Amino acid sequence: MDLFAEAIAWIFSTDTQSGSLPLSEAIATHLAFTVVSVLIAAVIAVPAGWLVGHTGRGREIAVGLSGAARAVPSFGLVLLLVLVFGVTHKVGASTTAFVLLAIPPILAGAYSGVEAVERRIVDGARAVGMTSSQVLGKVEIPLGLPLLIGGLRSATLQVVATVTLAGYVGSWGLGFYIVQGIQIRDFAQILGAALVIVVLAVLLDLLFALAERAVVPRGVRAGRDGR
Amino acid sequence: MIEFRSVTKTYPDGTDAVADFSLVVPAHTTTVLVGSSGSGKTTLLRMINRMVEPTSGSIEIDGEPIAQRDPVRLRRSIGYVLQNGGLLPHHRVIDNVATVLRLEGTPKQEAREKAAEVLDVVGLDRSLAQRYPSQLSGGQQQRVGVARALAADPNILLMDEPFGAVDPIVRAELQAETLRLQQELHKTVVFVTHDIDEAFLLGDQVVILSTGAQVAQVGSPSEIIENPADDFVASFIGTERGARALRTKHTDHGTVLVDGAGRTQGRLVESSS
Amino acid sequence: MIEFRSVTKTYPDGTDAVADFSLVVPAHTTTVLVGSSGSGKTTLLRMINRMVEPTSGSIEIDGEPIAQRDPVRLRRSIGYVLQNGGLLPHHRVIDNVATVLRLEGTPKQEAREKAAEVLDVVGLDRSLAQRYPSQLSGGQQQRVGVARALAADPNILLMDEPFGAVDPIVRAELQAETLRLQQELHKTVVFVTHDIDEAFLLGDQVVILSTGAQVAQVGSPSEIIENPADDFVASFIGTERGARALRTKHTDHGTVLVDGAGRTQGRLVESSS
Amino acid sequence: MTWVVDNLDLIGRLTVEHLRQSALPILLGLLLSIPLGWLAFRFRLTRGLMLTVVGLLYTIPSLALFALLPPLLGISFLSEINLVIALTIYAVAIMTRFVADALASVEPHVRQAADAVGYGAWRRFWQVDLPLAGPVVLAGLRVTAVSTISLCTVGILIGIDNLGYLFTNGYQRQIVAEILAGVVAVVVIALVIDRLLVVLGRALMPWAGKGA
Amino acid sequence: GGDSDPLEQDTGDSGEDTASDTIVVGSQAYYSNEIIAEIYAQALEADGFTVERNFSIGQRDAYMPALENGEVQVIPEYTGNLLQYFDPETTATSAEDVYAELANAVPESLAVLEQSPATDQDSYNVTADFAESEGLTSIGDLAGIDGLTVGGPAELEERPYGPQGLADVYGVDVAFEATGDTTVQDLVAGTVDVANVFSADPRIQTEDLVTLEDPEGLFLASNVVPLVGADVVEDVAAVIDPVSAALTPEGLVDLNVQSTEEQRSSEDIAADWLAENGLA
Ligand SMILES: Nc1ncnc2c1ncn2[C@@H]1O[C@H](COP(=O)(O)OP(=O)(O)OP(=O)(O)O)[C@@H](O)[C@H]1O
Ligand SMILES: Nc1ncnc2c1ncn2[C@@H]1O[C@H](COP(=O)(O)OP(=O)(O)OP(=O)(O)O)[C@@H](O)[C@H]1O
Ligand SMILES: [Mg+2]
Ligand SMILES: [Mg+2]
Repeated sequence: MDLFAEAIAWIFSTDTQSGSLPLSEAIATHLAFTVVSVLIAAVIAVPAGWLVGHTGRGREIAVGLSGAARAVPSFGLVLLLVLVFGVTHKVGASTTAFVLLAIPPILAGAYSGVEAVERRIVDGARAVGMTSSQVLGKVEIPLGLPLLIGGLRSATLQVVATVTLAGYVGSWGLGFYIVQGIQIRDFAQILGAALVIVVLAVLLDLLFALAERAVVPRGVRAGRDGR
Repeated sequence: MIEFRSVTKTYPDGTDAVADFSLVVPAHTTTVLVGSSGSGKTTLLRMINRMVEPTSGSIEIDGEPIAQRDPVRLRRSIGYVLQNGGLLPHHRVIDNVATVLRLEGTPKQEAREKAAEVLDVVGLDRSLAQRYPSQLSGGQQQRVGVARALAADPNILLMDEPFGAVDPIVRAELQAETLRLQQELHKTVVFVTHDIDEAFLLGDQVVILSTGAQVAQVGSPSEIIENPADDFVASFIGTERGARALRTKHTDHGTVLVDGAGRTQGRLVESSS
Repeated sequence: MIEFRSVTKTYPDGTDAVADFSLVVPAHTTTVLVGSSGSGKTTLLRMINRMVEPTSGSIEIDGEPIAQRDPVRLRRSIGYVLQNGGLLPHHRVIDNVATVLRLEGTPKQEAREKAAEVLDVVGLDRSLAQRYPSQLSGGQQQRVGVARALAADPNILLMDEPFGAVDPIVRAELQAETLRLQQELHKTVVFVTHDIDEAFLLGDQVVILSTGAQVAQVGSPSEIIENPADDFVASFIGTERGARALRTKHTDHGTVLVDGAGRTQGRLVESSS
Repeated sequence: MTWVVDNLDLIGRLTVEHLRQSALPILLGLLLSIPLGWLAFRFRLTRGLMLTVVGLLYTIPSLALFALLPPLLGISFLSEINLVIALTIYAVAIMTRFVADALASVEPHVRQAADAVGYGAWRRFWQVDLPLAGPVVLAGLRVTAVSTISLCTVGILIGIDNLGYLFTNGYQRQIVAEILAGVVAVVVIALVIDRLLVVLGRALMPWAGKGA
Repeated sequence: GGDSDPLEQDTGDSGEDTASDTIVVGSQAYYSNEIIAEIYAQALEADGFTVERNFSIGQRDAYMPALENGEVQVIPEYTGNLLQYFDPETTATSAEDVYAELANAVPESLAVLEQSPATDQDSYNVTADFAESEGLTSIGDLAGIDGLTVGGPAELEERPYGPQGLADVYGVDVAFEATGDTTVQDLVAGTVDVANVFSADPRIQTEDLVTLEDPEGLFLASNVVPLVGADVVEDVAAVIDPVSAALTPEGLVDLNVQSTEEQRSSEDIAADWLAENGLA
């Protein structure tokens, strides 16, 4: 428990606020990596997932790719991409790796959200004369939102923990303190930085939990509460 | 009038759901398709609004082949009531009913007013208009389904086992309601069920189907009961057994009708000879 | 003989499912509990094998209160057929049927031999024994459910809407099979349904329930049809309307019976006065 | 590619190490998550608690966890036990949720049927609930296996040799082929193990159709 | 292990119940160090020892506890950095002084063998262009240049010769940027102006870098030196001392070139080197 006290002390010490990477800047860069990666991944994966869910086509490919992507070690990918992109593009390389990490859960959230809409509801919508895009836009997307947000949520949580690895290639994110801490055996610093990351993750999780509730369509929730 | 001409449907997986089916559905009457599970009833129904495309053959509405019509516009012009309602869970009752009107471009306010009137027609209290479907009972949901189908005042109404999921008492109520509505509205109704009693109750014309949508018999309920075409029909409607082959029996409370096993099946209310 | 004595059941959420229910279920006969959805039929049935514990009152089997018996052993001594079969999907048909025997400690081989015999009794081909439940049709699954309930040769058989999920033709088959079995085996059967026709077909004693498991009428089918206790029963069994209030009509093909709307409902096969 | 050809024995040796290091956490994760998952499934109170803790565990960055275990547990920094414990923690974090969901996925009417024919509680859990939860547990085990194998590479940063060695070593020596070989090897063994689990699942659960 | 007998700790055998001729050779997580460790290992094997390799352990702070408790028995080290680890306040700078002080500074359970002529010490480097345009030859010349960034591994920030040392010893103010293992590339790409590079890094030549002179002795001389458990000195000295003697500064750079440029494995490099030097 001493270590915890030291870690808390580390978080609030003035040295931590100055130094080559002040804590506030580390938090900011850590969050920036997370948010940007998840956003880019969402721009790619959400429309693709909706399309897969709506048409049912390419599902095998999407599932297969997601499975393979999950197996890719992010640590190796970051290093590989830094070498391939060149050292002047470390940020780009790391971001790319995190985007790849974030795509599978978002893709899965998007297509499973659409797929999870009951067939008879989609059928009803088609039967009353909605066009294919109206079915997607007015029925499948709104009813699939909770699962999509769930996908974004797990993507974000994975990325926020994994951005730590960016600290191995440069001075940014809270991972820098951990990498440095490991080399100089400063466990208080390692634990302190880890705690900050956990707090960030919990806050983001909370945000998504609220969002997930907010996007459950009213009628659907009314039914759930009624039970 | 709807006419099926030698319609065949083979699903991509090779299932022959409908084989060479021909039928004339007269306008302004109720035609009931009845048959056991998998006999192709739903497939036939969905071919009328092009939710399913026939493999061969053609379907005409008032002499015009529907293959030439835009499927989306065709569907908006035909009312369709699904088993379990198939309502949009995230739209309020009033907006569910107004769906087709809105799709057709009717302004929101006007569509809602129209929808509210239709709620009256199907006997739903307007106070339910602001609820979501999940806040209604099964029977109420079915009525909303009917209201939605009627809202744009289509000539044709397709109903696919609309009362299959509700309990018997509500079901009887909805059946009575359907009869009343049809007396008022005179739509061309195609109704699918696997309950022969429901078929005889609601149908002006009853079509008994066996596997592959083979027509076993077509006729009015009386024609079919009085003269079943073959053993299949006879056994399907049950004339040979149980509740449809009755003898009279006199009791203190009047004459009752009993089946072969001596079990009472009904009362003889009056002899018209 | 099973006896309910002032049994009440209030679920933890406050639902009064059963209020002060008393009934004697005679041995070696079939008693059918019939009522609409939510009337408490399943609750009554499950209290017999202690799947549900009464809030007050007591249930006795052959004069012995079941509250004193070990629930697990009690259940093994009572056959229970569930809607949808309730088979264990990860056990083969033969092992599903052998379940209770195995639980009772019968050696595997012996239990399987016994189970195979029971498959014969319910009319299932032994070639199906090695399949998993998901590889059977709905009707076959129901038979397996019945076979499982019969395997340990219990005196009491509880059946909860066992044929609710199968289509009407298979249903008729299963009903006939059930009648045949009962003639052979003479179990004490408690059968739950919401289909009044099924109740009249299978029941020696029929119990019509309204909400809260209030007994509206108890009696043999003939007694109930001939003399409905009140309007609720009359409307429930339909004597006042449709298929149960019939007139005769003479046609070329013999005398038929028609309802109030003039629709033919059956044929008069012979007049016994 | 010549690098790969020249170093096949190194890659082979590291692959074996890698598999050895991941196997134990995957197995331990499965075993530990069954009681924990059951607790999460069974009681509302433990459910909230369990899922929160498990969720929190998962947010701890792997690098930090690897580095913090030695001082917290008093184990030598070089010991492989660190890696095994850390990976087990993540495996439990993933699996517990799956086991809880898996138990919840067992249809209530089957459960009730088992009660009705006279299964006792203990017996029902082992002979009905758990086997029927199998397909979902397997799905979780697959996710766990793949992510454990992938995460294992970070162990190199605390001095534990496995395929992750190719990442740091290749990075220092600027050999793209070396890192790529490491990434590909990890993906390949993860996918192979994944397939093996599927095959194993089919053999153990012949009743679960392809759709299930 | 629950065994806490301090005497047994001292014998260095507590980690594993190994036969006396099994030696655990460790290395830093640095390819060059790993090659030297591999050379030690193969030389020991040639002499009949059973060798267990525990390579790429990480930085000094990571493996020192393992050496002290006997889990690792031999590791290639660098005199200057090692001395600074044990005695951060040291003022020794020359190779001889450093080695002499080091012998006293190591804990009792450890010992250093003979140091090698090969050196691999931290140094500050700039690009040739930058050196020319700013007229740089020595670290002190950096003083007064605004907005300098020094790049190096994350831990450089906390080292005595890091940004703080630069300011204290030479009055050079720099910002710090952690460049991990890509410090040279970052220097060449211009992300940083000054790079902390090991003097035996072949890229100093290949990338045309200028190593800034260190007249004030910010960096200690750092020769390759085997750090071994005190209990195995007798056993291994006879094998490793000739290796240390044969390893020259140019030879070390050459080994590194073989690893990075020719992409050869450390086993092959070590085997060839031992053969060439007639040591195996
Ligand atoms: N989309 C489809 N793809 C393949 N086969 C189908 C499809 N839809 C229906 N079928 C098959 O076509 C046959 C007829 O199906 P249909 O749904 O029309 O029967 P139904 O009479 O409506 O049955 P039910 O009473 O069960 O609703 C069945 O064998 C069914 O399995
Ligand atoms: N576990 C439970 N907790 C709370 N209420 C329950 C529970 N089980 C049943 N009920 C309620 O008790 C009442 C009687 O239920 P029961 O299942 O016995 O009816 P039923 O006659 O079998 O209906 P159905 O025909 O729909 O099966 C209903 O209002 C039902 O909602
Ligand atoms: Mg159908
Ligand atoms: Mg029930």
